[in-house]
Amino acid sequence: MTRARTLSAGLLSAGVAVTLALAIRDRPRAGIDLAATVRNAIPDSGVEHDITAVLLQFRSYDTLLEIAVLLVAAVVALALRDEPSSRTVPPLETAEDEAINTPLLAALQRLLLPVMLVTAVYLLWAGAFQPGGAFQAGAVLAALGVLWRVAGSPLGVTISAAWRRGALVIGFAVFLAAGSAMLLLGRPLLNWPAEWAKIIIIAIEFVLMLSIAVSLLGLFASSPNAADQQP
Amino acid sequence: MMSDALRAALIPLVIVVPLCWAVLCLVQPRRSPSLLVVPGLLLWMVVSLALCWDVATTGVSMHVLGGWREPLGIALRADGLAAGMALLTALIAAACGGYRLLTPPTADDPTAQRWFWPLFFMLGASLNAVWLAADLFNMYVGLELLGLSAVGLVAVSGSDNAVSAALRYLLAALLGSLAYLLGVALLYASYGTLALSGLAELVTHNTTTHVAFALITIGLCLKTALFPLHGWLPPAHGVALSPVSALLSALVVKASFVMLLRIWFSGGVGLLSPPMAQLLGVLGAGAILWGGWQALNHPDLKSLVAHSTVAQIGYLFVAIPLLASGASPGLAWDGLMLQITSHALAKSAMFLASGTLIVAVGSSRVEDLRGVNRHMPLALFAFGLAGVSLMGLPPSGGFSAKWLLLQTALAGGQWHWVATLLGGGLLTAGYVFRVFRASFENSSDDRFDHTPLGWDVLALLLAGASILLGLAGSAPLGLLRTGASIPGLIP
Amino acid sequence: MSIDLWYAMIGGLLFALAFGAFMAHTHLLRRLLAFNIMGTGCFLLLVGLSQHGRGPDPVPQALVLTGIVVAVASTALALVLLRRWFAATGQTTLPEDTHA
Amino acid sequence: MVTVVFDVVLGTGMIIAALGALWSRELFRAVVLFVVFGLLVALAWIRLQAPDVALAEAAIGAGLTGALLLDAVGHLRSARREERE
Repeated sequence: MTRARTLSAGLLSAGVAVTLALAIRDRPRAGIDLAATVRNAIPDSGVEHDITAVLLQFRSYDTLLEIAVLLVAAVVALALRDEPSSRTVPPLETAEDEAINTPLLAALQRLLLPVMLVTAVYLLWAGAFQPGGAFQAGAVLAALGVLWRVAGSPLGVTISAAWRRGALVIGFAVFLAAGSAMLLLGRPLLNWPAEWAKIIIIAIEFVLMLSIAVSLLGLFASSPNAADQQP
Repeated sequence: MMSDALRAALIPLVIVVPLCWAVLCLVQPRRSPSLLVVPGLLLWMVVSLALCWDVATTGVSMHVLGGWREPLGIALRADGLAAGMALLTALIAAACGGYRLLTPPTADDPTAQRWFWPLFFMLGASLNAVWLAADLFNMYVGLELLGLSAVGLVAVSGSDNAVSAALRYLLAALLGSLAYLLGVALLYASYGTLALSGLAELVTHNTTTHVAFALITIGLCLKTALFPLHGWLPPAHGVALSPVSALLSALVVKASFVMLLRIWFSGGVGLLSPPMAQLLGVLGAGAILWGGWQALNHPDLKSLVAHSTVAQIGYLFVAIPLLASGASPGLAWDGLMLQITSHALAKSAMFLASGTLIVAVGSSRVEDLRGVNRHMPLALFAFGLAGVSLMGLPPSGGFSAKWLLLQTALAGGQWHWVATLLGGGLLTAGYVFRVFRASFENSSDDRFDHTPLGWDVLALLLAGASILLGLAGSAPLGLLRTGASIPGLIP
Repeated sequence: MSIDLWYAMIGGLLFALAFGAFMAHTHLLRRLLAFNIMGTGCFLLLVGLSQHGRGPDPVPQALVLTGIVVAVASTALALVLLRRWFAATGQTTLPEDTHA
Repeated sequence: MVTVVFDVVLGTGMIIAALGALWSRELFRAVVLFVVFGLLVALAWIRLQAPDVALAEAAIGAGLTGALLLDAVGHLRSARREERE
C-alpha cells in the first residue's frame, strides 16, 4: 500500500462522509407512508407478521430473485470446486484444525445438534407471527452444518452429490413453480389465492429454509481446498 | 389471436422461461445438453417475439406481481424499450447458446458444460428482469443476479487469468451495486416509495435527492464501465469464453445503462441538470477516444474487441446531453436506441468471429492472424461486417445511429460532439483495419485448425442483422419509441 | 435527535470509513471486509433514515434482510474465487494492484 | 437517559470495532473484530426495532460471514506456513 493510495483513499472517504452528512441533514420529509399501507394490507396477506408479509407477499418477486442470487453463488462455488486446478496447494492439517477436533467439541456438538434443529424449526414456524422466518432458520441450520463439518460428521452420515444438488435447488424450484402455476390459473405471477396464501407461504418457507441452509453450507464447504478433505 | 390470460402472462413469462431452464439444466446435467437447451432457447424466443408483438400492437402494459399494486408491491413494465431489449436478448442468447452447443467437446468439458447452462439461463433471466423492472430495489436485486451470473460465467472458463478477471469484475460490480443501493436508501428515506412512477410524481430539487442520484449514477457508470471506471471490463471480456464475452459486451453492460436512462428520465424527471449531462457526455467522449486508442495498440485480439466495447459505450453517454438538451429528442432517442441495438448485434458477432479465428489460428495475438484470409474467409467477413457497423459506415445500423447523433449535435449547436463522433469513427476504422492487415499478410504457415461451419453462420447472422438495422430501422425504432419517457418526444 | 437518526448517521460514517479502506487496501480479504462493513453502513442508513420521524417501517427492514443474504452470497463467491486464485498463484492481491 | 448513554456507547463501539476490522495489522484480528462488529450491529438493529434483521445479522452477517472469513484466513495462513518450511 503506497502513501499516495492511502492519502487519496482518505480524501475520498472524507468526501463521502461529508456528502452523506449533508444528505442526511437535508432529507425532505415528503412522500408516502408505506408502513401504514403495509399495516392496512396485512389482513389480506394471510400472515400476521409484517416482515414476512413483505418478503413473501408484497415483494415476493424480490425474494424469488434473491434466492436465485444465492443459487448462482452456490452453483459457481460448486463449478469451481469441480474443476481440477492446475497447481493446487496440498491440503494441510493445521494446528487450528487439530485443536478443533477435541472431545469437548464433539460433546458440545451432540448437545447442540438437537437444540439447533429445534431452534431452526421454531424460527421457521414463528416467522408467520413474530420475528423469525426462513432466512434465520436457514442460517441456524447452516451453522449446524458448519459445526458438523468442522468436527467431522458425528453420525457418520454423508450426503451424496445428487441429493445435495437437489436440496440446493428445491427452494428456488418450488418457489418458482408455485409462482408460475398462478399464471396457469390466469392470475398474476406469485399471486396466491387468499384462502391458500398461508399454507403456500409456509410450504415455501420450509423449502426455502432447506435450500438456504444447503446453499450457505455449500458456499462454506466448497472452497477448492476444502474439497480435497472430503471423501 | 392470443387469449387475454396468455397476453397478461407474457411479461412474466419472458423472465420465468429462462429461470425454469436454469433449474432444469441444474437438475438434469448429464443429459446431452442440446436436447434440453434448444427447446428452451426456442421457447424463450417465441415468448419474447410475442411480447414485442403485443407491445407493438397494443402499447405499454404492466404486470402487477402478486396482485399487489405499487407502491406496496412490485410491477413489471413492458414498454417498447423493455420488449425490444428482451427480443434482442433472446436473439443474441440463441446465437451465443448455439455457438456454445456447436463447440466440439474438449477435456474440461463435462464440468464446464454442466455448470455453464444454469448460469447462462440465469444471466438471460436477469437481463430480462432488468429490462422490465420499474422498481428501484427490484432493479438492485436484478442487477446483483446479473452481476453474479456474469462473474460466474467468466470464472467457469477456469484459467488463472479468468479467476483474477472474475475477481476484479466482482469487486467492481459489488462496489457499483453498493453505491446504487445507498442512493436508493436515500430516495426511499426521502419519498417513501421505491416505484419509479411514484418517485416521478414526488421528486423535488434538494441536496439529498441530488446526492442520491449522483450515487446511483456513479454506481451504474461503474457497472456500465464508463471511462475512467472501465478498468475491470477488458480483462473480464477478454478472457471469458467467446460466447460469454459476446453476451457480456452486447447486453450485460447495457443493462446498467438502461437502468440509468430509466432512473434519470422516468424516475427523476427534470433532475438532470445540463452540466451533469455534459459531464456524462465528456466522459463518454473520453471513453470513445481512450478505448479506441487502446484497441489500436493491444496485441491480443479479444482484448482489442473488449477495448472497442469501452469505446462504443462512450457513444451511449454522448447521447445523454443530446437527449437532455431537448433540441430534437426524437432524433437523439432513435440514435441512442440504434447505437444500443446495432452495437449489441455487431459486438456479439465480432466476439464470436474472433473466437473462431483464435481457435483456428491457435493463438490470440493479432499478429498471428497472418494468412487467415485464405482459410477463414467467412469468419473474417463476419468480423468485417461487424466492423463496418461499429465504424459507422453506411448502410449499417451503426451508421444510422452515429448519423442521427451527429444530426442532433448539429441541430443543438453542440459542435464539440461532432469532432468526437468523427474521431471515434476514425479510431474504429484503425483497429478494424489493423486486424485485416494482419490477416491478409502472406504466410507460408498452413497449420490452421478446423472450426465448425455453424460458428461462422451464427456470427454472419448477427453481423448481417446489425447491417440490416441501417436498411430497415423504422419498425424496430417505432417499437423502441413506444412509451419512452423523454421530454418533448412524440411517440 | 431520534435513535433512528443516530444510527443512520453511524451508518453513513461506517460507509465512508469502509469505503476509504476498500480503496486503500489491495489485499482481497481486507477489501471484502470493507465491502461487508460498507453494506452494513448502507443498511443502517436505509432503516434509520426511513424510520426517522415515522416510526418502525417493515419495508426497509425486509429490504435489509434481502440485502444481507445477497451480501453473504457475494462474499462467499468472492472467497471461493480468492482461494482459487491463491491456490494457483500464491497471491492475495490482484495482479494489477501488486505493484501499485 | 440510560438508553441515550447506551446508544452513544453502542454507536462508538461499532465505529471502533469497524476501524479495528478495517485497519488491524493482523488479518486474523481484523476478522475477529469484524465478528464483534456484527454482534454490535445486531444490538443496534434491536434498538431500531428490527428484531428480524437483528436475528439475521447475528446469524448471517456476523456468524456465517465471520465463519467464512475465518476459514479463509486460516487457509491462507496455513498455506503460507507450509511455503516457509
